Amino acid sequence: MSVVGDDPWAVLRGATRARVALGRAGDGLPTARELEFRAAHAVARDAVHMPLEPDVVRAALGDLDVVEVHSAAADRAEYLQRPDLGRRLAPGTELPSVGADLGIVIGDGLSPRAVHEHAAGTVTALLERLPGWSVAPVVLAQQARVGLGDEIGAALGVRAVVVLIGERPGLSSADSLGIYLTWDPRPGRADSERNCVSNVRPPHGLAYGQAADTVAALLRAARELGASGVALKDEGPALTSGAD
Amino acid sequence: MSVVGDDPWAVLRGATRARVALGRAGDGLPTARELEFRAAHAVARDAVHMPLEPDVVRAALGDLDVVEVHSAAADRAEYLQRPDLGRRLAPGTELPSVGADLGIVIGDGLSPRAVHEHAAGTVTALLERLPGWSVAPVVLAQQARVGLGDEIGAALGVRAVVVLIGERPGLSSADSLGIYLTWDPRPGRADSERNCVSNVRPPHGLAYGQAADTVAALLRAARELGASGVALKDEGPALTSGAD
Amino acid sequence: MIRRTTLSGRTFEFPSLADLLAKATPARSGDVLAGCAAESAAQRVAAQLVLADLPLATFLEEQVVGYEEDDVTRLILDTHDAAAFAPVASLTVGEFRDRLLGWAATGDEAAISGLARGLTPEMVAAVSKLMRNADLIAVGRRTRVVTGLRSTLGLPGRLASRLQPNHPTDDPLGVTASIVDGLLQGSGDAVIGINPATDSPAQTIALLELVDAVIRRYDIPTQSCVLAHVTTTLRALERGAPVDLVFQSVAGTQGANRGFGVTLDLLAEARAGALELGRGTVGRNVTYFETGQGSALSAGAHLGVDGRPVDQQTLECRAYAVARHFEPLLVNTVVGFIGPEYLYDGKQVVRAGLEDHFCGKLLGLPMGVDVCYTNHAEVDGDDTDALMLLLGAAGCSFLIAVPGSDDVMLHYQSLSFSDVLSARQVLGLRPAPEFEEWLARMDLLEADGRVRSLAPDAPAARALLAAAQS
Amino acid sequence: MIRRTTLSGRTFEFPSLADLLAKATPARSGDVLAGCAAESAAQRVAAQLVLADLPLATFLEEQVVGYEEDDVTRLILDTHDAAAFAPVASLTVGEFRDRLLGWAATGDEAAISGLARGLTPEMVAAVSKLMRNADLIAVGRRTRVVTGLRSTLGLPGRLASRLQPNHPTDDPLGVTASIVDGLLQGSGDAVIGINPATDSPAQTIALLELVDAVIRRYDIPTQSCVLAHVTTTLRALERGAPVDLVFQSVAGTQGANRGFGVTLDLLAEARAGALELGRGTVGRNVTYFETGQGSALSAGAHLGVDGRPVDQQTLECRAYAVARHFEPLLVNTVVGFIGPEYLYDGKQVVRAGLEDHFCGKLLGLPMGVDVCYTNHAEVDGDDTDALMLLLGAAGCSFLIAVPGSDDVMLHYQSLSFSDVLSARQVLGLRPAPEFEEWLARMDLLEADGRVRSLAPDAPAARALLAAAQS
Ligand code: B12
Ligand code: B12
Repeated sequence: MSVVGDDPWAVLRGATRARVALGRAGDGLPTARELEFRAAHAVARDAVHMPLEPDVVRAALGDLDVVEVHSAAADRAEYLQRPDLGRRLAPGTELPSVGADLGIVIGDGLSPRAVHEHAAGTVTALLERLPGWSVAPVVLAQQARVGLGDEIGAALGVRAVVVLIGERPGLSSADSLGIYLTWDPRPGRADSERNCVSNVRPPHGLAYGQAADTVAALLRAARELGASGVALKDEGPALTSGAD
Repeated sequence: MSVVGDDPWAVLRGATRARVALGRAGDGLPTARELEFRAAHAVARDAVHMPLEPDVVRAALGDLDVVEVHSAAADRAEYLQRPDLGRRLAPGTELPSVGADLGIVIGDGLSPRAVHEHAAGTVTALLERLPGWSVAPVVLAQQARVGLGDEIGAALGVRAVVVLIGERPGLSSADSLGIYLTWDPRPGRADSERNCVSNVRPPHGLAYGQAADTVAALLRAARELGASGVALKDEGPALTSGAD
Repeated sequence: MIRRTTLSGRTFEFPSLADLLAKATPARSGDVLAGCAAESAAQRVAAQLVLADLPLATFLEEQVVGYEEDDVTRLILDTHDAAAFAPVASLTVGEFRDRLLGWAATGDEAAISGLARGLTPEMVAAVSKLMRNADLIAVGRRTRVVTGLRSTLGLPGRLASRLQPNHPTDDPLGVTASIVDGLLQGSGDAVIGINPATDSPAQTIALLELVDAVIRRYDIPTQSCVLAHVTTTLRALERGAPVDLVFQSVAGTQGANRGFGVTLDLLAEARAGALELGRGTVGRNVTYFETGQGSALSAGAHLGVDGRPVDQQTLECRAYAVARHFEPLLVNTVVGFIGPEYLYDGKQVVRAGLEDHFCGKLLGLPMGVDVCYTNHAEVDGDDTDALMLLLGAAGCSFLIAVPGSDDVMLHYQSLSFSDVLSARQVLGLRPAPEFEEWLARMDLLEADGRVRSLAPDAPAARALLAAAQS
Repeated sequence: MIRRTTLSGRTFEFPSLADLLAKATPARSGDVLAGCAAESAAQRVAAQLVLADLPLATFLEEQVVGYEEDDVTRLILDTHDAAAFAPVASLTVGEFRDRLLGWAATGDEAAISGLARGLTPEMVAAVSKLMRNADLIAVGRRTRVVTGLRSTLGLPGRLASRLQPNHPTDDPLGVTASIVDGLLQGSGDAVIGINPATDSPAQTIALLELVDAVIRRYDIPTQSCVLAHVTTTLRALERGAPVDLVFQSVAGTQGANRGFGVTLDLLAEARAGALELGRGTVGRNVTYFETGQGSALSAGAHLGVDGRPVDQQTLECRAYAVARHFEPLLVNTVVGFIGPEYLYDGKQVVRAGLEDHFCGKLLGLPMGVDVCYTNHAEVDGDDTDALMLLLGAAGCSFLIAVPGSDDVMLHYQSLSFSDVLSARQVLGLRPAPEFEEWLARMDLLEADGRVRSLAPDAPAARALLAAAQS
């Protein structure tokens, strides 16, 4: 339900952050809208290249144990060209084999900003919802791809791994966090053997609590099933109640 | 006058090295012709990057005095991006001030191959046609643009400079030599103050003798006029007698 | 079998068919990543020369991905139609290119379009590698593939669009606002297709019902789709949801499809479920597939015979064989979607978009393109403008469009609704016929057929805006 | 005057109008070389934002290249037509873009085309910098400039071509062979234009007579040109040669034109000479100019007010002001001609080609393009295919074509004769009307209007081949 103001287009604009009701110049975008778009593109491109600041994340995580690792991709340029390297740990990386129920990996992915802003809040909300689960030290990974969680999970000896990773930055959404969970993680897992909760990015995307609810429910169901992936569904209700 | 064989298209093919009478596949080029074109493109691109071999040129020049210089462009990549550097001598270059009538510069330009194949022959033919002209040592210049002749000519103290330079390589003409002559050379000369004789490349382009005839005539006329450039015209007859 | 040739004095050898195809492919970052790209321009041309002389029939005898170990290969060979192949059975790949260009020039659409079931993906990939962009366009526009459900797609002189109203939390109001914005700009004739942010069946059903309600309320001759995983759509079907189209991302090897969590059986099952609902009016095509170069490599499932890497464009064509088996209403490549590791810059994206369109159509698919790029690639709006217009000239079936080019959920840039208007205007193209009539009925068209630029209080705008208010 | 704006927290300043224009330009190697390119994407957008808010009239008051020291600036300002400018006089650059797009969408060609004499090159350059490729195309195709001498150029739905039969020694038989090859493929309606290998007046006259004889022998409704330096053409005129068109390369500053050895007076004198011959049948446009981004910088004559570098695209537009003063039949940019130091790769060449076409046309020029590249640039046939088709869609007046794309004298690749056929076919375009009739008369057209692919012993082929035999 929304209120119509002076400008009826405001109905559309108020309902979504998508670029609706831009108007038209002939069959093109009006100059002002076109230039806003270009400005956003410049900013989003920068977001890809902004480095992860581990201290920002550590500070936000409070007194949780944190281990820092690096993927086999040496720098941003290599990371972007060699996704395979982003899925492997740097040679010689050592991780403690702790054998917990759950491992948590925070990876920069394509948007370190998402990690700076949303990783700690999401982890905190998730841990609150998993009483009784033993949890390995949080692994903070640089130049990481989703698949890196498999090697980390196997090294930690955990039954499940949850990877929180910066999704590629969009034009109006440069800070979006994705969560990927994999039961029995080990190198070679296919993406069809994971589940995903995406677009964690309050206030415009998913709230930490909502995301943590879904991930916790999926983890419990995965423990039942002994697997994650396409066979495992988020059987919660639709996210919002609907407008009609 | 040409003889018609079995294939009447041969009339066209025999008359020029241009890619005439290729046939058509629909409105496009037949596959065989299209791939010949791509193969030639690959070869022409290599010709740009082939380095000048000074010894090849020296050997062909026999016992003419040769001085080697380098432009201010350090390597091929810089040369291609910075034509301004190709028009200046590398800092610290020293040249003898000999004060002759004529300076001759051989520069790699965009096709070292043209220089390897045609520079010496052209120089020899030119010198034969200039009895009585005093000539400075030949300057062999790497990573050179046409304008480099101005600084060299001024340093040598010559009344005119002739630059022989590799023209950009074409698809079927990767070895074409251009000749640029400038009366009273000094930095800052405009291209309108030079004359040009191009496409020296026997057997398909100009022969050394033809080119040398024109350059020698232009040099003599420039001496009369006290200038080169647009005011100076090659008033020789048309190159070939014509077919009709 | 080793094949070789000599080019300006150098000998080039190609140890396998897969290697020959890979080396003959225009430059592409994904093939460099896979380690199969040509090492020099000369090697690339040499491979093209060898490929040009290869009989088309070779691809029926020699495989790039093994028959025994890959169900996509089995599908390709087991469903090959020798009668459809007959007109070109004796040609080499190079002669095939010439023949296609000849038919294109004389406008012989029947000759070209009739080949589809006789061609294998590898044949089509091979001939595309010999073609320049203009060739891909000239032949593409003379290849006719018409499909329908509640609108008819692929007719000459038409360019449809998918209205993609994504929202980061699948908020119904937010999604509806984007749908209204798109409809007001004449978008949605191919499909109103939402990528759901979550994987929950309940969410998928809620979205299906939302779009269905909009379509029924305004009586729009189009179809809806929620692009959830096919297993989620199956659950929605079980629960009686209004499913027009079964969607799935597919790839060109069994392994890559496994990575996507799909099998051919699963796709057949879902299609049967949708067909049963009988929701079509003008046709019975009830599937929708997305593909895109690089997905097999991304899943580590890009190796063929003897463990040799297969180039991403050939694998992409194999994905089309999967799609065509299920008689789709829509197929589109998402051409710059993943990132620079597969298609580095605008040049590669433009080339790949034109290849995909040509190859898909020649194989008989109703081919659309998501002309798009991510913010980590070297691509911008000038490149997508170029690809959009070239695809329009190539007779592309539909393009994807999102509000203001900015997908706020998938985080990438696609075309905007107005871009599609601009393509239609510049190239003289029109929307799908049923949808065009609807636009006229809704008073959304000018006398000259252009989509009106409406004031918000125009009756037509008010009518549609009501959907976002209720 | 310093202009500034703030973008995501950073302030950007632009000390001069020239700097603002340069920073607002899409990326280009030549501007990097000149030291005036934007240093970041953010700075570029900031400049575009400032530029969008600048009143168009600013360009009448504030100069990029000084009035006192530059005769091109004087020409621009002294011939500015205030009445033609009136419809847009109150707009900012951004509003001007919107207005143009609006007119383009409604097909109001008169509104757009009527502005030409009221616009200065800097205004046009400025608005082009705010436009995406699709905008340049949408407006370009609605800008009408019709010219004529013995054929009519620039009519809607037409695409002409210059037949460029160059030969490394100007050999008459070689040149004739290329002319015949081009005519047999429907090329030459814009002009049969030879770049002479030598600068000798005798040679120029010989070539003029050669083409004149071919044109008369077959009664071809087209014109010839030998693209010698204008001083050489003047000598040919003096000696009574059959000069249809006076050619000259021109650039955007007095200094660059001096580098080319030309002045405005010289051009006026040559034009008067050609006009006097009265060789036209359908029109009286007797000049032909070539331009291309980078030529001023190459001549070291790219500096404007206070010695600040001016970007190459703005300078290119100023060259159009020179050209239009002489009421040309033909103007073309030679867009990838010089090399990578000015336009680095396919992306830059495509963008520059579309800009040049749009800007030239908006300024009232009969704009064609030499879609081309050199072997030291990062460009290939896929890029030129794209630019060719985009220009066709943009309503380009003519394209340049050489046998098999390979100019054996200028050493670069342009389009081939068959490329132009392919563009016409894909976009439904036709040759100049008088020339089309001639093609029909010569039995060179199929029933559907396509140019026939002839066997050498077809009567039409035999007739034309005779020219290369005699
Ligand atoms: C890129 C992408 C893809 C690419 C992945 C290939 C690649 N190399 O990146 C392609 C096009 C192949 C793809 C396919 C699919 N995707 Co996807 N994808 C994305 C996207 C746009 C960005 C992901 C990202 O930035 N990752 C971060 C980087 C740093 O990680 P990465 O290691 O480089 O990339 C890995 C992940 O992206 C992962 N991945 C991608 N998609 C999916 C989907 C699922 C369910 C899983 C478990 C993993 C996964 O695969 C990549 C390679 O390992 C997201 C949207 C978003 N906002 O995040 C959707 C998204 C993750 N995908 C989604 C879906 C539904 C799919 C499909 C299942 C669609 C379908 N019906 O078939 C398929 C199959 C996925 C699979 N099982 O492999 C949904 C997930 C919804 C959910 N909550 O489950 C998302 C959120 C988009 C959406 N809402 O529709 N996808
Ligand atoms: C590139 C080129 C140009 C470019 C030069 C800018 C640049 N940065 O390169 C542009 C497009 C501006 C140009 C313009 C003209 N050119 Co020019 N150009 C060429 C071309 C295709 C290649 C030259 C080359 O490879 N040089 C080698 C490199 C290594 O040298 P560079 O230092 O990088 O480049 C310099 C020279 O190319 C020189 N230059 C270029 N053209 C001309 C013409 C003359 C007469 C002179 C003296 C110098 C000159 O200018 C460049 C910068 O200093 C040649 C064709 C060929 N086969 O060579 C024709 C060619 C040299 N040009 C020719 C002509 C006629 C002209 C024009 C006079 C045309 C006209 N009617 O206006 C103009 C004006 C020239 C001038 N006075 O400045 C003729 C010369 C005929 C002759 N024997 O005199 C040639 C042979 C082509 C032809 N047959 O038509 N040209």
